[in-house]
Amino acid sequence: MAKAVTTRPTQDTHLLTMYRQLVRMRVFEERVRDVYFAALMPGLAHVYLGQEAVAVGVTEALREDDYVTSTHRGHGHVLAKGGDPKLMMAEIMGREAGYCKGKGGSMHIADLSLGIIGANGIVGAGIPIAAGAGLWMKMRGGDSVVACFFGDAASNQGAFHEGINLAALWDLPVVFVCENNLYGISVRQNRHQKIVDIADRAIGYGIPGEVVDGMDVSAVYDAAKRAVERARKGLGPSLIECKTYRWMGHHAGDPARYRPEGELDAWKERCPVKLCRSILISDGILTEDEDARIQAEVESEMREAEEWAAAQPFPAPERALEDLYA
Amino acid sequence: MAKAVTTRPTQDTHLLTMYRQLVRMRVFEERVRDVYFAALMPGLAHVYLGQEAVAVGVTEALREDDYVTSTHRGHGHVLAKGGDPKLMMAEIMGREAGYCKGKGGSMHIADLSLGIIGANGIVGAGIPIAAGAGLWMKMRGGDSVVACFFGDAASNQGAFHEGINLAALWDLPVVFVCENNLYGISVRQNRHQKIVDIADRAIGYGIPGEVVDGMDVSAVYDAAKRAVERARKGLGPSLIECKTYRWMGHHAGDPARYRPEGELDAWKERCPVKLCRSILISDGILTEDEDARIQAEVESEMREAEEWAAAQPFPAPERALEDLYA
Amino acid sequence: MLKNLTQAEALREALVEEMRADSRVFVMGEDVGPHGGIFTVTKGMWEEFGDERVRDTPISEAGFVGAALGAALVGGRPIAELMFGDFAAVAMDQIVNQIAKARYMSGGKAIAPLVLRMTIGARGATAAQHSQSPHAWMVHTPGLYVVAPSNPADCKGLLKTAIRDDNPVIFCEHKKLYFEGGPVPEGEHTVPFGVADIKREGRHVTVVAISYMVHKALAAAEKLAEEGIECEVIDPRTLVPMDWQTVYNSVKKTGRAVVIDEGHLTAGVAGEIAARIGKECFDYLDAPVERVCTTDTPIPFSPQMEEFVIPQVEDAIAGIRTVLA
Amino acid sequence: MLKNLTQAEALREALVEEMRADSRVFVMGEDVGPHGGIFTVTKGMWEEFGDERVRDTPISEAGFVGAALGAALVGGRPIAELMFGDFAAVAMDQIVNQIAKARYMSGGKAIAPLVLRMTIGARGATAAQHSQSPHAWMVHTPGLYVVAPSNPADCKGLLKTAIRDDNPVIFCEHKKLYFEGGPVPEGEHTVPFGVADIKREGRHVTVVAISYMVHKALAAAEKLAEEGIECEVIDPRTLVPMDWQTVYNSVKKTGRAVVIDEGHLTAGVAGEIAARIGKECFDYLDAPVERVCTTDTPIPFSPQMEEFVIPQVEDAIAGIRTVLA
Ligand SMILES: Cc1ncc(C[n+]2csc(CCOP(=O)(O)OP(=O)(O)O)c2C)c(N)n1
Ligand SMILES: Cc1ncc(C[n+]2csc(CCOP(=O)(O)OP(=O)(O)O)c2C)c(N)n1
Ligand SMILES: [Mg+2]
Ligand SMILES: [Mg+2]
Repeated sequence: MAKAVTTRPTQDTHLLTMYRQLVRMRVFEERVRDVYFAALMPGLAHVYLGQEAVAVGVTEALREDDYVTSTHRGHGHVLAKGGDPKLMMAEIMGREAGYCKGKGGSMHIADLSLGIIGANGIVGAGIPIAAGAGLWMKMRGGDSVVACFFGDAASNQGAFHEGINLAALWDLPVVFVCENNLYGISVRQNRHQKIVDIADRAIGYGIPGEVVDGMDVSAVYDAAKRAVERARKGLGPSLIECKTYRWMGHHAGDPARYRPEGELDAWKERCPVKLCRSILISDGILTEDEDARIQAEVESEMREAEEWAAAQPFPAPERALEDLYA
Repeated sequence: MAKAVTTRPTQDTHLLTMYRQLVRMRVFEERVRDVYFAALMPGLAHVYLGQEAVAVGVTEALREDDYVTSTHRGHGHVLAKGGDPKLMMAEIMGREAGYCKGKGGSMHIADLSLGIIGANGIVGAGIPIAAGAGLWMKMRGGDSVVACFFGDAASNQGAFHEGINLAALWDLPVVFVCENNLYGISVRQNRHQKIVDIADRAIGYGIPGEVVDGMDVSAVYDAAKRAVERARKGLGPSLIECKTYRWMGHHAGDPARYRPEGELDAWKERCPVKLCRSILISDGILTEDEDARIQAEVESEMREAEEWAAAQPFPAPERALEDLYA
Repeated sequence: MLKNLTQAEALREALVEEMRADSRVFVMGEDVGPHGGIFTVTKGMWEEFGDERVRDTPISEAGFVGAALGAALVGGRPIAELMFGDFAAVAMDQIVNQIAKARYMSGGKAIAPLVLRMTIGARGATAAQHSQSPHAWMVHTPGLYVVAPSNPADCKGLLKTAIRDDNPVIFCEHKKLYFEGGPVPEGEHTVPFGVADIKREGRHVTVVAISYMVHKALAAAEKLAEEGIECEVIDPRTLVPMDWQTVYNSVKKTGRAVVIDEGHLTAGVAGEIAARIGKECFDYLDAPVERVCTTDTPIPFSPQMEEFVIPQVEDAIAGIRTVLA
Repeated sequence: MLKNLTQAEALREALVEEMRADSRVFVMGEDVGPHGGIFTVTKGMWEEFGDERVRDTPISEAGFVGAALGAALVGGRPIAELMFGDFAAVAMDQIVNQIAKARYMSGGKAIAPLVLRMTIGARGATAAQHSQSPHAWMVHTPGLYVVAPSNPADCKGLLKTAIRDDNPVIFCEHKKLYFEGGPVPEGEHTVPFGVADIKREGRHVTVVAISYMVHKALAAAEKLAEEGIECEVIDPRTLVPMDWQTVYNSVKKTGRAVVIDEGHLTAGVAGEIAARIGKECFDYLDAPVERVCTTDTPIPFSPQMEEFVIPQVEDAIAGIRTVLA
């Protein structure tokens, strides 16, 4: 399990900004979970609950003109990079007004205008894509970077190896972020690889690798910031492994009986939202009242998003024939 | 370039055995090269000249009931594992009497009865196959091991990553042997990966990795022996990187203009056959006369093989329709 | 003795019986172990056979499919599972360049007795990367057998045949059928490759349907029977080898043919069937062969669109009416 | 102005002209840099454009094909080269699950303007893993354009169109044609997608031939012309989009059709063409559509066997005679 050390934020207001994002992600995903159980969405919901500090901390180190690639568990990344919860929820509910006009769904949200290259249903496949986006960032000039999210189990895909090797070889501005939540569906990390720290794989590509407490948004932010700066300077990619955990099963409908008793509770002790809140409060940056206000604002933002989405029409079936070729 | 240290053999007669194998490989491949230039073979000849110490040293550490997987540059591995030069040459020449009845050719020689799982035309593809063979060795019991050969450039394939991860995770009896000859076709190692020692990649799988002088057959043998013993004991795989070089271009017809001047000559200074011979002679194990006899015997063995092969008929065209399904 | 089993149970029965009978047989794949597979096919098997023979793999499709080949080449009889057939693309080199060719390239000396189970079909709005039916890629690759059963009994019987066969077999299981029941013979029950099953006899039109589409065809036939239209519904069961004779005989009798397949229309298996019927039954055909296939678009997420692109009973009926017009 | 160029030179001309005109265009692949590509297509380009835009890649097909997609999604216009089309299998997930679907899954918001050049065909006894013509896999995958030219002028014109197109294009280059010459327009010369070329007019039989097979068809036509048999040889040039109308019009005129393709027979592109002709020209066909394709076996090494499995001029002639019988 990740170390219990919690680092201090670089800036107090910064932490507050990140806290709000954590809360937004938490509330959004709780809604998605509820929407799933209420059978108001088609397909599966790979919710991000528990891992919020990773998406928030990394994205906080990015600029608007930076990019992210995401995964099947992508809502957090999309939200963090500026995704509109209305359009996200509409997509997740399969509506015409959604990000992908209902063609993509939960696993395929993309918005290039926000730098969201796309979620991906194929484990690991986003990694070479991120390298390629980084390649173009480098070739076109400027100093944009790409953050590439993927899971612990994805690190066993050939795509991981090839994508990182390319980025390393060509000094591409990519930050590879492994969200090690200990499981690929039911398979615990010790049953899918012999190593403990995926960051060690960085050695095989000649790039820096770092393990960070993925429940501590400031720690994630600090590591991401270093890696992003390195990338911006043209010094090449880094691999950051965030030790984290998912509150739910692989998707909302998975009871996750494969996890040892107590494991979830132990990790919940270190809930990234709670951790962040307690620092803010103990440091006097946030009062209980202000916190309540943030919660209320976020709740209403997300409720509105859901209500708006639920009121949108489904696409006409024959729209399925559109959008294939440009 | 590899270090110039030359270790001593564990046993003198052993070294003599290996020397004979080195010479056989050298002579066989010179013949293949000549056969290619004489247009007596179809297709391309990825000759093994210069790398002989790797196949010989590794295979010497194997038993008859062990297995090897090979590559497009596979003649050395096949010969070392007991391949019959007649049947090899016949296959290379596309004859009915060849190992694969003329269906496989130079890149696809296999003989399961000798433990030769097969050469492979897809770079890296043999690595998961070797892991799988190792898996079955482990599951069926006994203590056979699998040696898996591949090149420096193959180490950038996803198959490398996935195959070694499986073998590491499951403690499979596989010895991964990377023949780092510095090039994948025209692309020098520093242009295909950021690292210098491919053995470093072992860290990412939690297995031992070792760099060895691939021109020194005893060094290769010693490293292979350690790895093979480890595998036999059920302790899992190892990665051995042999620093070596190929005398010719990617195939016999490639003039290899992409290599810096002098590089080939420098490596030829450390010719594995010459190196081995000079030790044997300076240690008094081999006399010049005995050496001449070995040379003559091998020359005639390989000349016979070629003559025999050249006298074999080509397969009837319609035999192409056979051997697809069992 | 027949008993009622779902497709998942029938497959499990075949796996368990073959694993009990032959210690060389083992299964490997993602979450097939304690978890029992996301479609429950291997449920309970880990408890009986243990970690080694019911083997969870990392997410490394090319790796473990290649490993299955390696094990098969040296004496094992592995059964690898691809959770979604879409992931066949990730392991494609091992499937088409290695597994399919291992025997041929060796001049017939190697055998690769392995089964690659993969799910096909759209179910439950899993969108473009989890809904495909890519069996045509495999059918287009010489050296593979390709099986696509439509009911639990055939699942059991064909899987047993596949496991015992010395050739590599791609075993396509439709996701919508896993929890559908049907009568299955207990104990020894094998179905030979290359023998189609006439699921319904009829004299007006031949309907060749693959996998789950057999059910659409039968529903369409039922409906049309009310109007006196008699459809002969043929389930090839194995796509390689294909029982062409049964198809031709039927078309020679009916003079009309419709092919229903969940693969995309263009350059798929339905095209092959239509082309061969067009050639072999040329003098018998009273109408062009009609194909009812998934549109040439990826599978969209939203359910109404998904339904639109995948052949439905009404599409089958429309296709049949077209050839009868 | 026409000049005589080989296919390799014509392709290079297209690449160079487009790279000069658009700084977003770049090429990447194995040994494309200083080495100039093993079929010489990019020879001299590294000297002009440098390391960045003529980029040697590691042997990581899935990696660099995926990287091409990533670059395309954010504004680049990459051209990736697969040294052998057989290696498409190694990169298959990126091709079929990512590249082909990126636009559709995003609801039309993303574009993936990239070209994936790959060699097809058997040449020089390179055996089962270096001789395949796997274009059918791509044609069966909605979202890709698939191009298969047969002469240097079309190579240049189609490659320019491909580079400028906002869709992903699979560009199939036949290995046997790289060093064959032909007249090529200098400077600006584009060939539109979806427009077949009637390479030879005739009224007795329509021969649809793909890529190198166009030459076999023309040789057969030449031969048969001596007997007064007039073949109409159609080169579709692009398989997706396919110019069906030109094919149908021809078959409606001749009443007979042969399809020649170096892909394997079963479930390939020839089957699609035969099936569509069978449907759309049903009332016009005087004989079943005949297919002349590579046998359903891997490509064997030994040259006589290789020749046996691949369609030759005599096979084309035999096929044409069959439909005329
Ligand atoms: C290539 C591929 N293989 C398998 C799957 C099925 N699958 C979806 S998510 C998942 C687990 C991924 O684990 P990890 O990468 O650790 O991410 P996490 O789900 O834990 O966020 C699996 C096996 C897939 N979508 N793609
Ligand atoms: C998947 C794949 N990509 C590319 C090739 C073409 N190719 C054949 S050998 C080779 C170079 C391999 O280099 P390395 O692995 O270092 O082995 P070496 O040739 O040096 O022995 C290449 C690119 C191939 N056969 N397979
Ligand atoms: Mg995980
Ligand atoms: Mg090399």
